[in-house]
Amino acid sequence: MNTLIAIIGLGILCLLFEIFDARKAIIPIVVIGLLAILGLDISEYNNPNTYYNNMLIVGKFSSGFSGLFIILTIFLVSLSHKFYENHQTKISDFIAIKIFLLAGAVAMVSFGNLAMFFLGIEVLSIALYVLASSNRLSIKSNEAGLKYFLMGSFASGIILFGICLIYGAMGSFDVTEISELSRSAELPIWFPIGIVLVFIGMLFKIAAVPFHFWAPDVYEGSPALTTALMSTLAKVVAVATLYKLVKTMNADISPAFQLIIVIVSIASMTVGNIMALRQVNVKRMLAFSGISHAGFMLMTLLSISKSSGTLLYYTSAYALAGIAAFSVILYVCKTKENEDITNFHGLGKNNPLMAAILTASLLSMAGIPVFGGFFAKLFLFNQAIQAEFIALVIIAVINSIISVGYYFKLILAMYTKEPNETKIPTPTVYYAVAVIAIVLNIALGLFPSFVLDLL
Amino acid sequence: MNTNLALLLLLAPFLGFLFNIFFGKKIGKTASGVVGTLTVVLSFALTLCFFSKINIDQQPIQIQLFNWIQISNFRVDFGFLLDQLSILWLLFVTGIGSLIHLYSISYMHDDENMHKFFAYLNLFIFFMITLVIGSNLLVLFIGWEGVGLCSYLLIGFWHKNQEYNDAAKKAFIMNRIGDLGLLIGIFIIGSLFPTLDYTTLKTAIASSNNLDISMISLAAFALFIGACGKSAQIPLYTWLPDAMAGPTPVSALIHAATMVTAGIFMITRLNYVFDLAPEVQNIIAIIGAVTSLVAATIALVQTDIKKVLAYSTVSQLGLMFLALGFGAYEIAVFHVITHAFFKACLFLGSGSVIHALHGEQDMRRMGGVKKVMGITFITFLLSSLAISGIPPFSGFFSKDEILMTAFHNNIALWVIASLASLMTAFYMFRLLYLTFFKEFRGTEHQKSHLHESPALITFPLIVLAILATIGGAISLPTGSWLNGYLAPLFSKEAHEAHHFGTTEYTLMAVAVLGGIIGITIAFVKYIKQNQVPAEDAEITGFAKVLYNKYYVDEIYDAIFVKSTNVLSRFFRDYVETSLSSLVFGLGKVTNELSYQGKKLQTGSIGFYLFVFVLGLCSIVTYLFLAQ
Amino acid sequence: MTNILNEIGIENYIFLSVILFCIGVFGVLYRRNAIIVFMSIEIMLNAVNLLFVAFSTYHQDAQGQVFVFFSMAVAAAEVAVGLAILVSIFRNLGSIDINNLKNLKG
Amino acid sequence: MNVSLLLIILLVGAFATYFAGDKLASKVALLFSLVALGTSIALLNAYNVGENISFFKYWINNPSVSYSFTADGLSLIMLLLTTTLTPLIIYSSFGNEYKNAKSFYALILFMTFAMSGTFLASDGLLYYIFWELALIPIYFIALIWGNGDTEERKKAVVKFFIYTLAGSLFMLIAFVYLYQKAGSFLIQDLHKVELSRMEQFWIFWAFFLAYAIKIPIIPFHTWQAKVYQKAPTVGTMLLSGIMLKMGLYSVLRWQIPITPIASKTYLPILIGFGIAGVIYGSIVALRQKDLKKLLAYSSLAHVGLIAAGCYTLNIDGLRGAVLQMLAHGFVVVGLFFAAEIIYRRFGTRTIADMGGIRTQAPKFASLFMILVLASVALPTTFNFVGEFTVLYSLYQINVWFALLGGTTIILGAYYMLKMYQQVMLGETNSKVFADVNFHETLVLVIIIAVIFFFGLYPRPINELITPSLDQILRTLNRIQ
Amino acid sequence: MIHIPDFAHASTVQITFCFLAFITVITAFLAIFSRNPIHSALYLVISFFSIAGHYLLLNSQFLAIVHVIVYSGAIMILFLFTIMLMNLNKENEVHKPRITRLGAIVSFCLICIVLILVFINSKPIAGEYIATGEDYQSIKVLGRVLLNEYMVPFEFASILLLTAMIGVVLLSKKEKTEK
Repeated sequence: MNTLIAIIGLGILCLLFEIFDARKAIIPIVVIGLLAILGLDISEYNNPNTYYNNMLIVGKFSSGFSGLFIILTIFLVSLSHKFYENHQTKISDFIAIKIFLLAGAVAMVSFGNLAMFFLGIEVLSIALYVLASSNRLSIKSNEAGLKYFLMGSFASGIILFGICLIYGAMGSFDVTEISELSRSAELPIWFPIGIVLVFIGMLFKIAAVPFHFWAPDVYEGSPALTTALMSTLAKVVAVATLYKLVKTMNADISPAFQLIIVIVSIASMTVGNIMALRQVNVKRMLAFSGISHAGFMLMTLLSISKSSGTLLYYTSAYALAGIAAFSVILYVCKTKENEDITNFHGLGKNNPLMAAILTASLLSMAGIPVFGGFFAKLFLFNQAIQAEFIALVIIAVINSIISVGYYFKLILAMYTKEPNETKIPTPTVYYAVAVIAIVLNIALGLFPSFVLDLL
Repeated sequence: MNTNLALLLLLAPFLGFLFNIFFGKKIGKTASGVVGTLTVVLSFALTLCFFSKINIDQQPIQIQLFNWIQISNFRVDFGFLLDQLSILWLLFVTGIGSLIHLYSISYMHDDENMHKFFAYLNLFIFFMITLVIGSNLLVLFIGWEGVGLCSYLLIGFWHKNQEYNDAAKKAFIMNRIGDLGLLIGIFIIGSLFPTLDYTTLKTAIASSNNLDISMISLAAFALFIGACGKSAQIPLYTWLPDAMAGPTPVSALIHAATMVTAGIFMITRLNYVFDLAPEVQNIIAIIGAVTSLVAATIALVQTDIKKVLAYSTVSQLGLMFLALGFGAYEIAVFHVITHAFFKACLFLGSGSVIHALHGEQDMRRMGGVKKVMGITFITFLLSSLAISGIPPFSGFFSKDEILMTAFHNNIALWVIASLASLMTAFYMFRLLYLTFFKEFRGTEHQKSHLHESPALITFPLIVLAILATIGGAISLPTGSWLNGYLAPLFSKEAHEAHHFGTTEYTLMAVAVLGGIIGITIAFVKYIKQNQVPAEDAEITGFAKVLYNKYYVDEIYDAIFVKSTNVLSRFFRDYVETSLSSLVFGLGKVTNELSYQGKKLQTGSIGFYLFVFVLGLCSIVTYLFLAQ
Repeated sequence: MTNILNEIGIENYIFLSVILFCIGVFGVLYRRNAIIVFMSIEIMLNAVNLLFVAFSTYHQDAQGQVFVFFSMAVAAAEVAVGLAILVSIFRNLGSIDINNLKNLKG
Repeated sequence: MNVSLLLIILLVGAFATYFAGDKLASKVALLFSLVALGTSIALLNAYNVGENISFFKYWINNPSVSYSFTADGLSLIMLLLTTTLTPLIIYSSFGNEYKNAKSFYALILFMTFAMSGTFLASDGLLYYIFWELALIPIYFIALIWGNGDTEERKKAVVKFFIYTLAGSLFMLIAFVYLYQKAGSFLIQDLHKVELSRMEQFWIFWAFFLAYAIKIPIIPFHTWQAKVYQKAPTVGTMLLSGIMLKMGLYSVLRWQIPITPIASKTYLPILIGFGIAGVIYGSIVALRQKDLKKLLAYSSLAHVGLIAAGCYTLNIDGLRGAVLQMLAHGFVVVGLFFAAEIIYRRFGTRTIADMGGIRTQAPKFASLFMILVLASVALPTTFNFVGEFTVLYSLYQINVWFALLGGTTIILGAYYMLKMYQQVMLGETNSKVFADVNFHETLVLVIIIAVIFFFGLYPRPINELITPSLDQILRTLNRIQ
Repeated sequence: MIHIPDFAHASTVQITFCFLAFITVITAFLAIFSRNPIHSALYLVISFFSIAGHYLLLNSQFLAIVHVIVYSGAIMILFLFTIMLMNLNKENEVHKPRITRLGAIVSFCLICIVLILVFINSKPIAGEYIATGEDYQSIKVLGRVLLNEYMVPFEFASILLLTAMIGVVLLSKKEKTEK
């Protein structure tokens, strides 16, 4: 609760800075503030509590994920400085929106009432719509914003309909109450339908097949930093929320529902990976890669009672790798019109460190050992096999193999092609964020227990 | 003491090899030749020492060095067994070896790589000694492969000529086919009586009462295949004539006197195994007889002096196998020894002629060298008489015993062997007449340079000719020293000297008569009628088939080499690529899927939402309507 | 005081709401004018709001109606943002036909 | 003193090499590899006097994974192979100039680190991690410093990476499945797991896929020739000399003991695969135009025989396989180095462009000849000891296996001698071929010395590995 | 089961419901089908009014008022302004290609049928609807619930609006060009 309040306070503070014309100080202050909030969040980790008539449930799950979100936001905010160099007048708006987005995210993982859930997801979505179309003069950005907005609102409608049906069945929005009631035998069919509709709406948010079509287009069109945010923070938030929703409201998942999850998971992995193979735009490629990762993350729903640690681990590994990758992409494509793979030619020669970081993050996403991504997949497979979904694991493995194909396409471009142009200087902040993110990722790999046992 | 001596005996040539490899070039040609020769002479001297020892106490000397290969149920040691057989073999290996080394000092003097030649020869002697004195089959195998290697190196000694290299390769590979058989034999023996050691094996066989005869027969057959490879028997004989590409001393040493007899040595060594497998023995006898006849017929029309001798070697080896097949090991050994003498002498003699003619090997370009090369001619004549089985030369005794044994066992084989003997006499004297008699048919240049070879060459010739003449004395029909000497080796009482009756004398007469007939025909044809073999193109009819060695090489080439190559090309061009494209194909298919899939991503919001709705409907339908 | 649903039946509200919702979906799919698409989304949200109120009556519970306020707030916010995006597109393209927005694909 | 020290040395070495800069990199790498060699010898000593050299530390709680390194005779001998070959390989590269040398040598040391880890790890997951880690450096080595057309090289190397990764991921599934059964990744616990026939079969084939691709066993070998051809020689040496052995070692260490029933059931099929590899590899090698590709196929043939030996499941087969692994490791490194020596002078790997070298470089010719002979397993060479033992073990299964496997004796001689003839013999080459220099001679002489020493006296190795192999067989036969 | 209102014996409430429902659905359809955006907007306003009628029917007067104010008063005006701003009050919209329209109709039918079937398949609510008689939808009660229990979401909704506001400003504000 305190975390949420502090985040909102920070957001408003940020807006105030604009008024007092202290733009230069915004980013440092926000980063420091977020670090402080991270500390606050950690302090809440061991004090599970509920606030305001069960509106917010703060516990290990919520503070664990909130911590991850805050860390990701710190990275994203740090990157903002350079990215919005030419939009100095708007920087406070950008930062404030991001912080409110974080607030929405935190609300989503700590909701105790569907109202909080719905408002959280809307804050997140609206912030994203804005950010996606924030490059106002670019037609692509506009298109991305509109596509995301239209489809996102559509999905919101579905979610809302689902919530309504749940309310119709239960007469309450409180998840604990719903969870208790859901154990009683006599339930109107509205409840499962409601759950399914909310589920589908969330599948849209995490971009799972067949609700994934928006992701590549939006990722490609949005400004790169927004893409970074979407593919890391937003995706992670959506998955965590979906997990929490399914976990808190529907203790035992029926076999039919499991089958749906399995099919969606398989479809996401396969479609995501196969489609990524022939992409030229790196952001678009990472969008498809994100779709496939969504499929992987959905696997946690199959052993829902004990996979929260795994999910946190997977999302952390994925998001950190994503941050590292995107900081390199931001660096490389700063002066370019697009993010095509040709821009990466010869990066291994021009800037070996950045190339190495991008390689490492791609390897992590591909699930090569020592990087966090490998352990994430391992734990995931472990639990899926424990829940006796071996076929799913085999398909997941085949998909991992396919994914190597396109991750390596990028690596190959960096190391085997001749550079197109001379070296461009790297802003320190990109270096710093990329290095810290990838170091954290490797640290995750070396000490998996640290995160895994949090939840 | 024995150990050290035996080690010295073994290692002396090896040290010679090392010395010549590392310092041979520096110390000069003659010096390296002398070093090489001396080391072998040293071995010979030590062999004599052991020979005298074993003659006194009759006890085989066993030496264990160290554990070599460990197998689950037995282990193989480096060890030596110096018994009658091995010492006998050592005697003529090192003896003839010394002579040929001596010969080579002069013969190879013009070659820039003479030190290497001696190094290889020394290495050969080393491996041959290893082969002979090894105490078990695996040490024998070291020598067995080692001599094959040296044979390879020496055949391809003039490595700039790819044809010679081909011959060398062919020899090595054909030998290896045999080696595989030998290995299989070793495996069978090793697993049946968990040992490879000769002595242990012998006691194991003797003490065992329920032997798996079929497996033993298989082992014997496999070992025989090995012997076929090394001793150039059908079907693995074709390498030997080609091996004549090497320098002549090599042909004399390796491809006539020593290495090719390794098969006979091995079979004799394991006589107790072969005695248990009579069917295999029959096969050996038949193969031996057929080989001797086939090789003899080919030799009839060859024009290359060394090729004739090579086929003659194959033919003689066939006779030895014939004897082995009848279990007459000591007779085979006897023929090995006499053959070593006269064939080495013949080769060296031919080498002397070739040397005089600056490398000319075609008999059609020779003739009449008798006049200038007296010593060579006489030694050659004596050896030819020996090989033709004319009494009292050594060949008469050994060959006669073989024929006699054959007659007693199988008339048909006797007929074949006799025919082969007759032909032997013919082609040897054809060779003699064409080379030494009549007028010289070579170029003027060659004629002007004709000369008798130097003493270093003629001395070994003389020694060998003497041995070829009197060598029969070691096993006279009336009282055989050799049989007595070798008796401890054989389990059953060695074939007693045949009771000499009318049959025996008749047979002897027939054999001698055959020899004389052969010589006479040759005389009529090449002296009286003064024929000279036709040029290659003019050879027709059956002679052409013979001249082309029954086209065996071509057949082998077509069946094995060509097909392997075709297969290889097929594998390389089709199987490899298709396997590869199978793997790539998976990638291609996925890529194609990706390409097609991209079309789905139309960019149209309507379509995206349409799929969204479809997805929603199907999930809801599945969950709530289909249940 | 009786529950008004006794006369109408909650099912009828559900059906009405579903039909209205589906009309909204249909509108989103059918039209290419972005403004009308927005309106369709509003129809969808209103369908849900209607159902909320019906359920609120069904349960005799105020929470459903409270939720409608939130939903309205969300709708308002969405419309504001959506229209802002739309205006920005209109400035760039001079049209709000969503069929023209196919630059991003493949 | 325990085995983790060695791993630390290698890892530190990799970093030190990177930071030493391009000029010093090769020397620093050599230094560290020699230190590693020294350490492994010291470890061997410690092991022989009965000291406990294993290392154990908990790592991840759930799933339970630990840093567990144990070294028995088998691991130690593989470790020695790795640490002996690495300095040789590094030293052999002294004649070449590599751009960005610091990364190159650092990657070599890192790869050695990963491979050593694979040989030492006794926790399934840890083993898997090292197994995969070894793949990354070789990928970059082959990709960046390789030769030939970039596009083709890329294709080959990526195929190799994806292919091997694909195989090993199935192994990962098997491990995870086993973990569910055993509750631990530790090898001793995995050995105790009672698996049904069906489970064993699945796990067996999952392992097999990983190993068959890595070793490689036909028909999973398609990556091999191209990668060997395209990789820089150092990479080829690492791949063929050590990395292949990872697969074979793993068969012995992991696959067979964990799935005894399946191993026994599939024994003939697997030996058949191995022997098919022998014959197929030999025949394909006959008509190769590229020297490195030819050697690659010869390697395929040899490794097929070793694999067949591993799958005989008798002590001779296992022992022979290990001996042959070591022997092949040395010989193949020597042969590839010989190819590199020719390449340095002629700038070609095409056999047709060679020939007539022997007259110009007698020393090289002799050394190369000895390597060729060792490769065809002439008695007294190390290879013979291994090959004989393996063939004998095959004979114990079936005489036909021995016969067909034995064709390697014939075919091996055929293609190797043919290669030697075409490369070295014939009319003197018009191009100048300088004889081997000191560095090159030293590398080859060391290899040859090892080959002959253990060819004549393999006993120390035998004594070292036999207890471990016996242990493996005991585990294998725990269920009759 | 769906029960068709028996118009012969229908109560006023039922008739009102049917009438309002009819208006709502028809105007919604018209809003979508009419080619002129202004007409659409106006139809939609009618539709919203009829929904407000439903609210009144359900006796939630406050909500009905708020609904009218927010939707008809604010949102639809916003729409109309935008339409005017963009000068879109022309019937110039080209129809989507036939296949798209077909797709739209298919998916409409599909989702309609599926959802309705699902609800039809469900077992009907048995028995009387509860009527506690308590006040649950007066302004007083709503205010209490909103500001006590739902205080946090209420506050959070302000964040939502704030975000939207900043966002809209961000999107429409002209940048001061530096220097």
